[in-house]
Amino acid sequence: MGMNYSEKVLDHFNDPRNVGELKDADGVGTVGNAKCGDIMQVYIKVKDNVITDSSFKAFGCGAAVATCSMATELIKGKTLEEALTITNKAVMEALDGLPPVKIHCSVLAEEAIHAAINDYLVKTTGVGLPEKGCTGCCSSCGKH
Amino acid sequence: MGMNYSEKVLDHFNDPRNVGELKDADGVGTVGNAKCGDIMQVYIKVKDNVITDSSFKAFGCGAAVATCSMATELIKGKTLEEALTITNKAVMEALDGLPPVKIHCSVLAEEAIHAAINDYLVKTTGVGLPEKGCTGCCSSCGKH
Amino acid sequence: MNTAIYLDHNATTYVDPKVVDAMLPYFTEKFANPSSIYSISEEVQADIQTARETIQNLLHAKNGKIIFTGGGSESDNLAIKGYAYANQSKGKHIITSQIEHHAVIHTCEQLEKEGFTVTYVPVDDKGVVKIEELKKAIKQDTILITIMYANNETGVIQPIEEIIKIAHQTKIAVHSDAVQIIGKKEINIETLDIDLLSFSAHKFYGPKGVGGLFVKKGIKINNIIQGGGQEFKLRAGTENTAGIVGTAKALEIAMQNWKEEWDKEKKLRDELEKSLLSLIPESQVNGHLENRLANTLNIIIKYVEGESMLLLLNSNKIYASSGSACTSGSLDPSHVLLAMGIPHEHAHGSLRFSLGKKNTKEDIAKVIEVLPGIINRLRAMSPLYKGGK
Amino acid sequence: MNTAIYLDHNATTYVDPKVVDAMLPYFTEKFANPSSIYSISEEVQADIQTARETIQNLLHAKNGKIIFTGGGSESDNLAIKGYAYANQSKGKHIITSQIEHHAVIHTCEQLEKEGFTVTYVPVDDKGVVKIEELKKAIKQDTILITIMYANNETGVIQPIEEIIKIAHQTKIAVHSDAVQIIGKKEINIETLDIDLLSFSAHKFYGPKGVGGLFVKKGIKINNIIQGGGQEFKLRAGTENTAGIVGTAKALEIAMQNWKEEWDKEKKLRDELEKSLLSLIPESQVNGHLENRLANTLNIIIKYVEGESMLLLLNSNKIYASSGSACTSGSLDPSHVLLAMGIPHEHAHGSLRFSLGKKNTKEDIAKVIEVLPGIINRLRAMSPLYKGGK
Ligand SMILES: Cc1ncc(COP(=O)(O)O)c(C=O)c1O
Ligand SMILES: Cc1ncc(COP(=O)(O)O)c(C=O)c1O
Repeated sequence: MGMNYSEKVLDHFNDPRNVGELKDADGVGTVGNAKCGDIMQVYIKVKDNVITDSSFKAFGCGAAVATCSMATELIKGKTLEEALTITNKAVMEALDGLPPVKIHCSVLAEEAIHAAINDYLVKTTGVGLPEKGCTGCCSSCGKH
Repeated sequence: MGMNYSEKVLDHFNDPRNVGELKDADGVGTVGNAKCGDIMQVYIKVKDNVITDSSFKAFGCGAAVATCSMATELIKGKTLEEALTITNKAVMEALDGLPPVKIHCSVLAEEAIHAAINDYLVKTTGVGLPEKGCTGCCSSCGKH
Repeated sequence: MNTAIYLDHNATTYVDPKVVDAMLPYFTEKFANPSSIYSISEEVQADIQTARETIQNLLHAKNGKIIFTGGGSESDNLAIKGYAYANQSKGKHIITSQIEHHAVIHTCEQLEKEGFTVTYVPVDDKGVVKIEELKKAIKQDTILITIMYANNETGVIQPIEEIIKIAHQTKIAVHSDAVQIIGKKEINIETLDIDLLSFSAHKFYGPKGVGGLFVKKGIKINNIIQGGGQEFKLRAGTENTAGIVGTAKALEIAMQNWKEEWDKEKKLRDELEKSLLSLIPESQVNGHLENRLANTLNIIIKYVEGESMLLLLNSNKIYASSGSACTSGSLDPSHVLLAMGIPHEHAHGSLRFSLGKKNTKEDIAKVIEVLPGIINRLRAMSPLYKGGK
Repeated sequence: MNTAIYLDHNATTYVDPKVVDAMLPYFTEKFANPSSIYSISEEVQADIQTARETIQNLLHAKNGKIIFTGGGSESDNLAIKGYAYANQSKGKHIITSQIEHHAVIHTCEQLEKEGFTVTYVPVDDKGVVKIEELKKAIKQDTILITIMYANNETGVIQPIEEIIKIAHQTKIAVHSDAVQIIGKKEINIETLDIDLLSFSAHKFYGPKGVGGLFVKKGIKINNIIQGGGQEFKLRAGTENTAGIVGTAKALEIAMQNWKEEWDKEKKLRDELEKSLLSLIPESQVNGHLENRLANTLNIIIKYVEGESMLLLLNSNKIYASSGSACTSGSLDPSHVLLAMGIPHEHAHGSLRFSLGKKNTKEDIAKVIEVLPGIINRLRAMSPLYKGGK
């Protein structure tokens, strides 16, 4: 039902995991913009280099919500290094796929994880992740 | 049934009056050509300036047959002068009208009457009707 | 459909069972090709003619002819390209608006590629075409103004009478995409004196894939589909007899009591509007509140995104839309709302409810019951929403 | 229809009742706009997709896509103009034949007005496109060859395989108007390697007003109706869901036992042909006797005119045609017969019988019983006929 989403996507949209702010988050990453119609905000708590908790807020379509839900699930319990290896493909696969027009959402979710980890690293070590630059995937933002 | 013909047209097509050659005709007129898809041949017998009998042959559509049938009916018993005043409109009216694409058939029928009378006059007096020239109505003959 | 609540009649309607009944004979018994010359063809041809006349009577359109087409989009294409091609010797400038359906906008863009120039007149914040801008856009070589009658997303009715008066002062022809208003309201084409007008059967309980174009006497258009001589040589192809007869029947039914239907739907729509506005903070109606189709409510709900709302409404078996049906699969917010000056982030949060004949008070009550909870839930997870704190 | 005998299936067919049944749900229950995003739309969208795949399977057309259109004429227009516009940078010359349907010929003429050049290849006296002439017509800037698969008037099947081989040697694309053969014979699009192929549902017991165009992968065409993004952006407009589903169902039924049907109709047609030729002096069959649709008999009966014959057949409730349906209302004899070198006066006297599923031996016997008398009667009044004397 709706946009040819998989059962998994609909499940994570209808019953999203890890919704809301983490009050005392160690890192917060926000990507996307309202103009595009997608904003994702990922919160992480980190202890001994391990992501002990994660949550998100999202303004966006069903896929945006579902990818955030899945992404935060995937990184929980992972080390920062492990979390950084989680690609948009991994998020998509975990959701049994996404419709072609919605693939950018999984890219945004990956970027949101990176942004949150970057935020944590900057705060704790003063040094962030190497710049990746815009991947230009969000064809709708009008900038690319 | 068929080409939006009136009842009258269909009657004269299905049961044409005066079909065939008149063996000892005093005048015969042939108009149209096979290329156009319409040939009409009108026969008349004349006595004391009056058309005592008339018949026709026709190669053509339903309207061609019906207009010939009606035209020969209309001229029977008429003087030559009266017959010459019978226009294509008179034939059409007598048939309760013709579809627009078939109006040329009534023109041909009028011409066939004239041609038959002309033939009679040439044969008997050596002088025919004044030349009318082609009316150019037969848009399908390819000449106009 | 059981308890399903369909509130997307501007996208399409079901076919009225009486219309289906009217169509059925043309599939199996009266199936003959109307162009053939035997009796059974003539019957069908006569029935097409009757359908044409029925529509002309209902639309008061005896000052021209109705061409049947393969739908509203084709009608728009035929009107605009057909007029442009046939009249390009007079000029190559066309005026339209920024809020037209894609069938008009993309057709105009196509003509631009072919050397025509097009002015896309803006609208005000109520979604009404700015008449002063339209006047200013008129040039020496303007040949056609094409402005929709009622907008599909907001329902806003455009000042077509005025536009026609202005256009005719300088002999410019006027086309209107009336797809959303025909069948909902009585239109008098002859009084309007409009030159070209498109409609589509599936917007008024007729079949999909069949539409019509009114062409005023004396207005010359080229055909855009060449072939046989059907439809006054303006639309080649064996006639969709069932569809044509169905279109006439549907319009007949629609016009029988359009006023009562209009009033009924207006009452329901107003109730929905009032309740949602009062129950959902930071929500607003898009478009002119008065000059609007009675069945249409376009509402912006800030800080939430349209698709999410639709999905959660869908879970409640409530079917509505966000933006137009054609673009709701894409990421771009509605060009209509953007043209009205609504910011992108708010345009993403628009919902369109469009009511129809079967909708009841209970349907509306259900939406009123369900939607605020959906909004609360989505706002709670929205990074844009600070109100909840 | 009682005792009526319909022998004009090349003009159109009745819709198979099973096809009507397949269509019915899409009017009233499954009515949603396939472009919307709620559940009931997705079902319809999936059904359209299934219809598309069914047709691809039946036509062995997995090497490309099927675009649904508003009929065979539109498919022809979309194929030819769409390809011409999208590929004009490569060249502006098109090759077609003199015996194409008007949907192809008039489209080519339209392109000529727009600066394309078109060669109309002649046919031999059997109605077969002259391959040598076609080869000679190929120029440096030829981009498209469009030749019909089977002629609607004579039934003659054209050497499409050979034409495709020739065309592809120099990278010229091939379109075929296959409106008359699809549904009558199994076609393998993939083996053929054809680039574009048109069909129309109402020629194989499907509904009128819906057709299809096969477009091979990698072949670029422009749309000719702009608007929403339906049909891979190649045909704007809300989909005619009932019509699309009906088309797939009709083709499915047609392909189930096309061979038996072909053989059955061939037997009846051959019986009709043999008897008429022997009973009516100075009559002849038009077109290739072997490479011909099994259901079609085009016969010239000298010294009489087509419409007269049709009217008298009509009085006997026998429905046939003379020339194509589209032109039988006009005075011009068939361009197809003229292209075959048949003189005007004989071309005027052609009759086409095209058989269908319900025709019986008794139908044929009736025609054989009735037609000679009709001919005698008409010849008796024909000034061209001297044989009777
Ligand atoms: C060979 C051929 N091409 C094209 C067409 C046009 O199809 P339609 O009438 O569905 O537009 C027809 C029949 O009318 C035909 O016989
Ligand atoms: C205003 C407007 N114009 C044109 C169309 C196109 O009509 P159709 O889908 O019948 O092609 C629609 C609806 O889709 C519409 O709402």
